[in-house]
Amino acid sequence: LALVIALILLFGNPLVVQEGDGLVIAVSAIAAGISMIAGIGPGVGQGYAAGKGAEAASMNPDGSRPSTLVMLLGSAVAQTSGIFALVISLILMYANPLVSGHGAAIVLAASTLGAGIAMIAGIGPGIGQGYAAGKGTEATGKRPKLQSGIIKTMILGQAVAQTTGIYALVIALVLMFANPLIKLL
Amino acid sequence: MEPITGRALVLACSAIGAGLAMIAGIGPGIGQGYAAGKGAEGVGRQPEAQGDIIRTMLLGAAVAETTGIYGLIIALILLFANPLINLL
Amino acid sequence: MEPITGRALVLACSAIGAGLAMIAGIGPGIGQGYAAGKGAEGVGRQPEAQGDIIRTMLLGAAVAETTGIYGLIIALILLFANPLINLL
Amino acid sequence: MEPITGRALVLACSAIGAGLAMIAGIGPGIGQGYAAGKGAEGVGRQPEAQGDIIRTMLLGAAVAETTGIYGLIIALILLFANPLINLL
Amino acid sequence: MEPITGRALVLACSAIGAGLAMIAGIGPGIGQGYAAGKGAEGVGRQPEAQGDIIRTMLLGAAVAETTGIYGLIIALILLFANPLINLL
Amino acid sequence: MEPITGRALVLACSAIGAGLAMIAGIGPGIGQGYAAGKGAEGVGRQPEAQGDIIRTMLLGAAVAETTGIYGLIIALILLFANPLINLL
Amino acid sequence: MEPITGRALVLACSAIGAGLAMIAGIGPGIGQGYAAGKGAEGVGRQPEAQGDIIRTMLLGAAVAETTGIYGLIIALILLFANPLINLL
Amino acid sequence: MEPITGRALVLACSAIGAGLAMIAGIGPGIGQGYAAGKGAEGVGRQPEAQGDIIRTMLLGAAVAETTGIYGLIIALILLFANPLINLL
Amino acid sequence: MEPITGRALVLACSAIGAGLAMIAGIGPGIGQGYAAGKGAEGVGRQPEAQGDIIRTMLLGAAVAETTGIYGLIIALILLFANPLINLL
Amino acid sequence: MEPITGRALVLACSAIGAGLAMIAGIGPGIGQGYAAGKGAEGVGRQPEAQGDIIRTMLLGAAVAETTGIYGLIIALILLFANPLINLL
Ligand code: NA
Ligand code: NA
Ligand code: NA
Ligand code: NA
Ligand code: NA
Ligand code: NA
Ligand code: NA
Ligand code: NA
Ligand code: NA
Ligand code: NA
Repeated sequence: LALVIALILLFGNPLVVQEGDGLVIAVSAIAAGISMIAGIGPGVGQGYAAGKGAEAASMNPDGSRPSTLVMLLGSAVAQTSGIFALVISLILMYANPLVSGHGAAIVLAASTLGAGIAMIAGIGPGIGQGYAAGKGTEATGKRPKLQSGIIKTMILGQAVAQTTGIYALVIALVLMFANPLIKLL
Repeated sequence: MEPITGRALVLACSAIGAGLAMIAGIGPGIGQGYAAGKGAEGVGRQPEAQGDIIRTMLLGAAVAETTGIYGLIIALILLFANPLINLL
Repeated sequence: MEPITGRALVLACSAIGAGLAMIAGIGPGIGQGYAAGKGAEGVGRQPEAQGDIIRTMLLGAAVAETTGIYGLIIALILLFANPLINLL
Repeated sequence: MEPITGRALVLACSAIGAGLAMIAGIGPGIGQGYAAGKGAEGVGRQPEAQGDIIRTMLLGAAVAETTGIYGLIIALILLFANPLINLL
Repeated sequence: MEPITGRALVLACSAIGAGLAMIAGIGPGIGQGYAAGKGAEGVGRQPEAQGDIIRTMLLGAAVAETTGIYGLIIALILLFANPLINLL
Repeated sequence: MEPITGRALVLACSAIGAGLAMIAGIGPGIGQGYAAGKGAEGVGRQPEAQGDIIRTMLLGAAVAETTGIYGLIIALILLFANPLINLL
Repeated sequence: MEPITGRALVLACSAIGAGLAMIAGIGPGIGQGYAAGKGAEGVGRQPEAQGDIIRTMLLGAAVAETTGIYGLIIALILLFANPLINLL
Repeated sequence: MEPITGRALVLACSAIGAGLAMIAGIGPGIGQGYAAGKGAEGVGRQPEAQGDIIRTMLLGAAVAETTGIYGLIIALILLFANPLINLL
Repeated sequence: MEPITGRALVLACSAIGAGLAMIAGIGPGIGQGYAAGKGAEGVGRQPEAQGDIIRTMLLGAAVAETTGIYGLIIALILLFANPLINLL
Repeated sequence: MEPITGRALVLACSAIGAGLAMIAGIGPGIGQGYAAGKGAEGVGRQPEAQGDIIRTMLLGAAVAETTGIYGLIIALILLFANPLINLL
């Protein structure tokens, strides 16, 4: 909210020379930062998986190898939101198509900001998929022989949990590369 | 220096609103991931019930998806069928 | 040069308000996902009670959906039946 | 040329306030979903107590709904019975 | 042409403040939902203690409601008995 | 024509500050709800210890309330005994 | 006509800063509530250890309170002993 | 008529920055409260190990406090030893 | 009198963006702390498996660190190798 | 009359950025507190493994601290070695 207030102050401040590109480029910096907040998700989730991995190693040393494999596999899936966020952030900094875009600077800038905000959704899949990774790890540690069935269920569930992260990515990409709002000006 | 028009302001705030609406996606992501974990755990415990477990997990996950879809729909409306600019 | 009108400001902030209202969807997403996980777990353990488990899960999930629907309704009002612009 | 009036500013911020108030809905969504999960689990374990379990779950969920309703009421007041514009 | 007055700014920010105050409602929603789930679980396990369980659940939920009520009161003060505009 | 004064800005931001302070209430709401759930669970398991359980639950909940009260006090100060406007 | 001075801006932002600082109170509220729940559970299980359990719970809760107090202190400094306006 | 100077803007934003830094306190509050709950539980179960349990709980809580202290230090620097205004 | 240039605005927003990017660090902090707790628990259970437990914990924690590092890298780029100012 | 310069804006936003960066501290606070709780629990159960448990807890907590330190470093850079103002 402080950010919204700061932005209102920036947008509304008559002292600010709103040379078109300047505003868009400036907001790109904020949006690049906001996008990274998605990283909370994989951090929590993968940490959960790590804890379950350590637990599995203590419960059943024989199942340690297959369970650690599931931990790494599940954590790799949980990483996707973090990667999406990083990619959007890098695009915002190095190849933001809105920077040279035609149209009102405020629409371009707000679209940039919206793209960054949308990526925050990635927190969810990151945490959820990490939880699944942890539970998969735990189950495999207990019954290593069932590894393939457990992995299949885990990945299926993780795929379902990914969708809202994909929605957010699509909205962010639309805002940057196929912005319908600019055409309405 | 080009001043901000009312139309531009509405479109700009629609872009931000679309981004905000997507934040709803945190919920289904966490919830469905929990279901996935419980599903994997269940399959490890009762492999013979795998079909039932996965079916229940997917049914529950479909229910949990809805508010994420609501957020997506509001974002799509703001971007592609913005009713606000017709009110200007 | 057309400056920002009051009407435009209200509509612009309505777009942001609509986006904010959707954030409520985080809750049902997490909660229903938890229910989905517990449902899958329960079905794995007591396959004979599958009907009861799923019925209770869906009943509880319907209750948990309400605040997500409230958020959706407020967003739809702000976008399609905005009462604020009539007050200008 | 009609500039932004104080009335417009109050109405614009009311739209944002309404959106913010709906965020309260995250809470009941998570909480009631937890209750749904525990209810489903309980029904699976003690099918004979199904009635008591569901009744307790719904009673507790009703209590958990209140703050979501408070948020909805404040949003509806801001949109449909805004007392602030009378103070201008 | 009536510009934005100080009075309008205070009222506008009061609308946002009221919305923010409602966010407190996330807490009781989650907490009471947890209590509901534990209550339902307990009633399933010890149906004979149903009265005690529900009474304790409701007592605890009443305590958990307070901060949600505080938020509601601050929002109502901002909307209906705004002390700030008397200070202008 | 009365423009926005410094006094008005301080009061406007005080309204927002008051709303923000109330968000602290999320914490006690979740925490006390957890205590309520554990209390209900405990009473179901050891009805004979009901007095001790509820007393401990309420003692702990009282401790958990403090930061919610701090937030309320800061909000009330900002609204009813604002020390900042005396510094202008 | 008195425009907004730098002094007013600093005081206005101090009000927002004070509100933000109170948000820290979410933490102790959740944490101490968890301790309350665990304390109530423990007392129900081992009534003979009630003294030890409550003493440990309160000791731990006191430790958990500190960051909430830090937030309160910063808010009080911003409101009652604002060092920033002396730097203007 | 004294307009807003750069110095005032830096000090105003320092007040907001100080408030934001305190939000870090959510973490230790939750974490240490968890430790308090586990400590109380442990003492109830193994009263003979009370010394060891409390010592471990306090050691771990001290480690968990650090980021709350970092936030406090940054806030105090912003308020009492602001290095930014020397750069103007 | 030198007004604010686009360059200054970009650099100012870069400071905010760098701060926001660091918020990602919440995740690894929570996750790795969970792993630390589970590791400590596991080592207490099977001290003879200490090597495996700690190795798995550290391996998983290294994976969990990555998004925190991403955030740090983005912040460092914004501060020390800002590509955006070259676009002006 | 000295207006707001670009330099002042960069420094002002650096204060906000520093505050935001500290929010990362929520994570280690929660995580390390969890580790403290699990450590205390483990020591109560296996006092003979106290050394190993505490060593593992502290090792894991050290790993969990890093992102909090990253946030602190970025904040200190913004306050004491701000590279952005050299780019003006
Ligand atoms: Na999904
Ligand atoms: Na749903
Ligand atoms: Na509901
Ligand atoms: Na309630
Ligand atoms: Na309360
Ligand atoms: Na407290
Ligand atoms: Na503390
Ligand atoms: Na720490
Ligand atoms: Na990671
Ligand atoms: Na770390």
